Amino acid sequence: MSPYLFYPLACLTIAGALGVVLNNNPVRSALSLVATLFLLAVYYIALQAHLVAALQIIVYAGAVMVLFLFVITLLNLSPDPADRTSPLFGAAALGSALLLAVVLGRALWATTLPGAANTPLPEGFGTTVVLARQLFSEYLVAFELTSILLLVAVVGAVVLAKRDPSPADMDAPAPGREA
Amino acid sequence: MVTPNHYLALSAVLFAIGSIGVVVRRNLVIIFMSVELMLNAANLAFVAVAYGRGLMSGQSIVFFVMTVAAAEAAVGLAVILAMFRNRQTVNADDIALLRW
Amino acid sequence: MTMHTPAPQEAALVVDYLRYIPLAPLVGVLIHLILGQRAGRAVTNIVACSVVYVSFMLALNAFWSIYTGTPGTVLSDHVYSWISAGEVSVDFSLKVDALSALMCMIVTGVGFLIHVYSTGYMWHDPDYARFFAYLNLFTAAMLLLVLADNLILMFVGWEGVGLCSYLLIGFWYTDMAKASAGKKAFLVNRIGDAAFLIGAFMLFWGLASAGHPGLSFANINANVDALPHALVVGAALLLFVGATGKSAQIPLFVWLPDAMAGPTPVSALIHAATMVTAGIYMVARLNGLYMAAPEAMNVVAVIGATTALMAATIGVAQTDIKKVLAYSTVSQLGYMFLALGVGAFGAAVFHVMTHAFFKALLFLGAGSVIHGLHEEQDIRKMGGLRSKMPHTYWTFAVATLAIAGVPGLSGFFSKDEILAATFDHGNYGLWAMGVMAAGLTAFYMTRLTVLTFFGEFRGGAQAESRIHESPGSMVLPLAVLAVLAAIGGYVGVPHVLGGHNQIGAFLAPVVGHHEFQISAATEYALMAVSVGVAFAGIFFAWRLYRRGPEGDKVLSDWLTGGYEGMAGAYFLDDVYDALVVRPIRRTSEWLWRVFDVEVVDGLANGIASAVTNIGGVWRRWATGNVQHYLLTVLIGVAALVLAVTVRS
Amino acid sequence: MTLPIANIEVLYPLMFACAWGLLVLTVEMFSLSRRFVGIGWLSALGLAAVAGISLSGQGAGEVFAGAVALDAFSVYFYVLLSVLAIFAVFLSMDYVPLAGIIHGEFYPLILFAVAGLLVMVSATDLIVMFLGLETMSMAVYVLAGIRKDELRSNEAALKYFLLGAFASALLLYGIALIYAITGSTVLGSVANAIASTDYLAADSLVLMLGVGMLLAGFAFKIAAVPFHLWTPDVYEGAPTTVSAFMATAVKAGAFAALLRIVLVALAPVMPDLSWLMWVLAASTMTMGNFVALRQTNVKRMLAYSSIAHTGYLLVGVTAATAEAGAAVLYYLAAYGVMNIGAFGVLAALTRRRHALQEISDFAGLGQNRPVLALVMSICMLSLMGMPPLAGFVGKFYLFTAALEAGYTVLVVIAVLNSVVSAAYYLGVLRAMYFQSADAEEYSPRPYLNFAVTAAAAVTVALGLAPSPVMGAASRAFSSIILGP
Repeated sequence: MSPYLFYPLACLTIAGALGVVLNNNPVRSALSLVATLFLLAVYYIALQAHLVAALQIIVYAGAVMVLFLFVITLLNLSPDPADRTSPLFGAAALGSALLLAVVLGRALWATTLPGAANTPLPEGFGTTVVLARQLFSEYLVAFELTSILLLVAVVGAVVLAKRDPSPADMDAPAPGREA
Repeated sequence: MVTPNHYLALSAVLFAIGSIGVVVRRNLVIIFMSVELMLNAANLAFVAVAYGRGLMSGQSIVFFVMTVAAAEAAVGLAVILAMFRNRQTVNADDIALLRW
Repeated sequence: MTMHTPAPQEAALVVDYLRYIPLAPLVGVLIHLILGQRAGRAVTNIVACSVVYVSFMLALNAFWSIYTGTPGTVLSDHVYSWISAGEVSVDFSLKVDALSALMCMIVTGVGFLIHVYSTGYMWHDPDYARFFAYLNLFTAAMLLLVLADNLILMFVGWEGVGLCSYLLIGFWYTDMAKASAGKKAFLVNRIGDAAFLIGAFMLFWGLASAGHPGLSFANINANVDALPHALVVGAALLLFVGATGKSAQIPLFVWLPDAMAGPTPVSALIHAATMVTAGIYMVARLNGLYMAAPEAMNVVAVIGATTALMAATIGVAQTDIKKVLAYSTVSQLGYMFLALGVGAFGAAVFHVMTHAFFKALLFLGAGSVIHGLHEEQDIRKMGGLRSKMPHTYWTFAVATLAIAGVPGLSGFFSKDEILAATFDHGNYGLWAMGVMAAGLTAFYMTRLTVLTFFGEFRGGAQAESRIHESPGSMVLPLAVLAVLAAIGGYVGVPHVLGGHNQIGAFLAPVVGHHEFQISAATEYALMAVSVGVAFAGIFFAWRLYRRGPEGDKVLSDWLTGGYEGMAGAYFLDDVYDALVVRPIRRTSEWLWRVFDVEVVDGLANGIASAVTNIGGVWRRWATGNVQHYLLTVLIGVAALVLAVTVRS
Repeated sequence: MTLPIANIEVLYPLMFACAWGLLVLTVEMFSLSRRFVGIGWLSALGLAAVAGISLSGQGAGEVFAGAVALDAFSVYFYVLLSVLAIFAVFLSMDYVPLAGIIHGEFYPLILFAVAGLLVMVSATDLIVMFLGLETMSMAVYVLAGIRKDELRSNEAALKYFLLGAFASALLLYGIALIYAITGSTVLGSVANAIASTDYLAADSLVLMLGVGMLLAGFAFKIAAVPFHLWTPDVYEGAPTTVSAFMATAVKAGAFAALLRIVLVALAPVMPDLSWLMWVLAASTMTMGNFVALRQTNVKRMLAYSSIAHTGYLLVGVTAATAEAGAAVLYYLAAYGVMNIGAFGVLAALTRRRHALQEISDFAGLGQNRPVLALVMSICMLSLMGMPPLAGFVGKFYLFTAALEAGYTVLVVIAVLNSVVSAAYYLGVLRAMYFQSADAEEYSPRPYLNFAVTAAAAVTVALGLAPSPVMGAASRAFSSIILGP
């Protein structure tokens, strides 16, 4: 990616991220997040991760964020003026986060990735075929595990989110259960 | 020339912004969105490293992280929903029944 | 200087019945737990006593094997290998040598008598099954402590007796003060236990690095030379701190007087005859270690002498019959540590034995008095019980004379040997402290006896009519103990008096032999001094208190001139008062109020409240606000990251 | 394309656990009873089978595709986690109806949480480990909040979820940084890369930052100071048997994963970080014990006690020798059993819709319910470190190992801490035996009573005969240390 493209995009991404954090209106926050996720997909394309970029848009922007927006509208969340932190608290948070950003950013900026010495990318890097091969060979366990993970999430979400039957619908208290 | 280091540094910045959001916001949904931002920062780092080192595994990892994020979103929003049903609030300050 | 011949090598004889000695009372515990009150009083009593009797017979058997065997015979019973860590293993092994055989006899013998006594004492208590479960559990733990062949197994018993003591002190929990006395006892003991454990760990580690892994007493005593001197001294001192906790020495003695809240048989068994001597037993067990650490030995001697004198002084001013005995116990334990500190291990153990007899007897006698007076413990409200409770009186009197050091009775021989050994060791200052404490002991014990049994009853006519002598199950143990308290000393008659000091010879294979360097004439002189001091104490106390507790007030009356007309008659008393009683009483009050209650207790309470206050402040950290938690995590990560950066 | 199914036996216990979870989930849908006792039995059966399969399958082939290993270490934790989960299930069989939990998904979620834990403890790839952690966490978030109408249960789930998600993000970013430097997430490769490469200063910095964030993520899961604040709130608000599961099985799983990472993947850098572990260990146990002193709610007290025990366990991680590692493994077993007993007694005292958790609620237990009181006493004394119970033997192993590794001051701090801890454990004993209260009527709770009695018996047995478990722990631990 050319620097002339990268820097403006990076600024936009950071702006989007700040939008998530700073917007009072939850819907605007969510939309900022969607924008940030789209921008990330652009980087993925530039980094030769085409399938990941597509998934980013389909899964994140398409599914996860819709879920967020759905919940926001379901709860009818409006801008909350009470959503402000005390200055001291905010300063502590900002200080820690800045420290994190500076330390991490500087270290990552300066690092030389071992093995990254201008070697050309391997054949088929980033293609769906290569990725799929990897998912079904060395990451087979992880891949199968995600199915359990998603199943647990679904079961859990249903358990927590569905409305319970009213006590009257329940069978009579079983013996041994105190009133 | 834009190197993977640029992306890595950007990811660090996004990660930090996400962590600020998690801490300073009161709205549970926004806190949670900030966590998603942090996960995405990690994803960017994985993809950048994969590109920089010519390793495909980074991309596979991102695939899994997305799954985790989706699962977390489902459960997390359900938790928030259950909470909202009982208390009619998503403000973190209102939730301090358990303490000390 | 003292000649100390180290213990010779031991020849082990493998037997497999030793395990049943602690196991028998444990079976009793299980029976009490399972049957509970359902078993009924008679069955519970019989079970409780008979399991201890079984232990006693087994202990007797072991004792006999040692006594008749060649000197240095050791019985050992390896049950199984308990903890193995690396090449080191801590075995569940029991060992009986002369020292543990004697201790075992004391624990089971005196323990059995106290169990029998308790059947009478607890006759009216509804919760007797729980009581006997605790008491049997205590006996089992104490026997394990005594029989253990290594430091860690000993620690099992060590903690076990502490726990039982806690449970029994708080037994009558309706009184909150009593429950908190139990807690105090337990926590103070835990401080000592922490020191014990650190000391044990140091030895464990040191011995392993020196190539002699293992914490068996034989291993520690034999290989102490292979350890760095600093480690030996450090471990000896830490273990001694543990001993001060269990055996109520400065600075951890504060719990024992409070522990008198428990039932009186418990005070007799745990807080006089057995548990509190565990510290002395442990030091004697590790005599090889302590002999190699003269600095630690000096500390032991100084602490012991100081405690003996201080506690005896405090005992003078107490008005609660059990508190007097409690401080007396602290004082006598101080003697034992003094003996240990000057290297007279045998004398210390000898005193453990005689003390077990007469102090158990005193406590049981006090229990009998309290029982007969329906829970009255204030000696100012007693008096004249000589005729009402004759059996109790006679036995109590024997014990008083024994502890006072009247020649011919058991306390005389053991105390005299300690004082002689101290003098022999060259510590004249410590010897002087010991002699002063001996005089004070005679004084406060006579005061106690006189106020309790002589003169007129001061508790009111109604209470007087209800006084009764205790039942046979309580009097019989008193009688047995009285005989022992009277003649128990004859196993240790010193050579100058034509005896053979059989107990010294018996223990010599374990704790080494202690030969006096002082001349026979010096020994006679020392004996004369201590006898003189004892009689002086008895005489003063008798003169002052034969008319009742007003003796306490003589001084103040004299000072305000209220005694004008009687000055002539009381002139002698006045002189005693001004020269002896007044300073002692002053010091006594001061020590008790300022040192015990404020300094030591205050320090303990201060530390405790500081800890809980810090806890209270830190607790506020968990505000309940999830945002605060998240911020903490973020700051934590930032700090972690920063720390990592700075360090690399 | 070839699938790496050559030694699929390695996966059998995992596959069985997942499949059994599905089976229980399906059967539960047709459950007629709202008490779900049959479901509980079915779950316990499956867990027992997991333990059996893993014991029989050991050595079939150690590693599956570099992702999961069935070495002695995994087997040790498979069995330990299964046993702890069986205890939790038995506790729940009476507790679930008592607490008014109407969701039969309770048991399948426990099974899935166990499946996640199994992955965590046996994963040899950081990402697989992360996925296992997340699977487990998802299930536990839901379990914590399964009493939906209870505000406290809601709040517990929410706090655990938010903090957990935050910690997961930290953990993931740490993995990303480690991946950036080593180019792999497979533990062995990470270790080799770290050991073989001659790093530039900046690289080692990134690596250390990654390690730091990874440790922060784990510090959250094991409840180490300052990442511990969620623990008391979540343990208090969650259903008691879920708290029991979290305090024992989840902690054991997190420690297992931490050990694998710290002592396998990061072994070359850990000497530089031992000071950090030292500080974590010391502050965690001191904090936990001091605050526990001020708790009147037994559940919160146990939560702070669990923080304190994290501190003791971290002493072993700090020492990082073979003996210390084995001691940590043993202590996790001992701690798990005695803690499940303590939480179990708490669950046994539940009255419907009434949280029976204050220390004063234990008054008179010694008179009214002597067996429960005895069980609680054994557990409290063991947690306190009273010989000859399991807690003492565990501390003995831990502290002697740390001493041998030269951490004298840390051991002294730890021993002093255990003195302080006696005070609050004693508070419970005091209430049970030295205070009286009227007897209450309780419904029969056979499973609960059985489970807590068994836990107390195991606590005693582990103390009296630690050798079998300790032997297994030593073998387990030595199986993960890379050979020379």
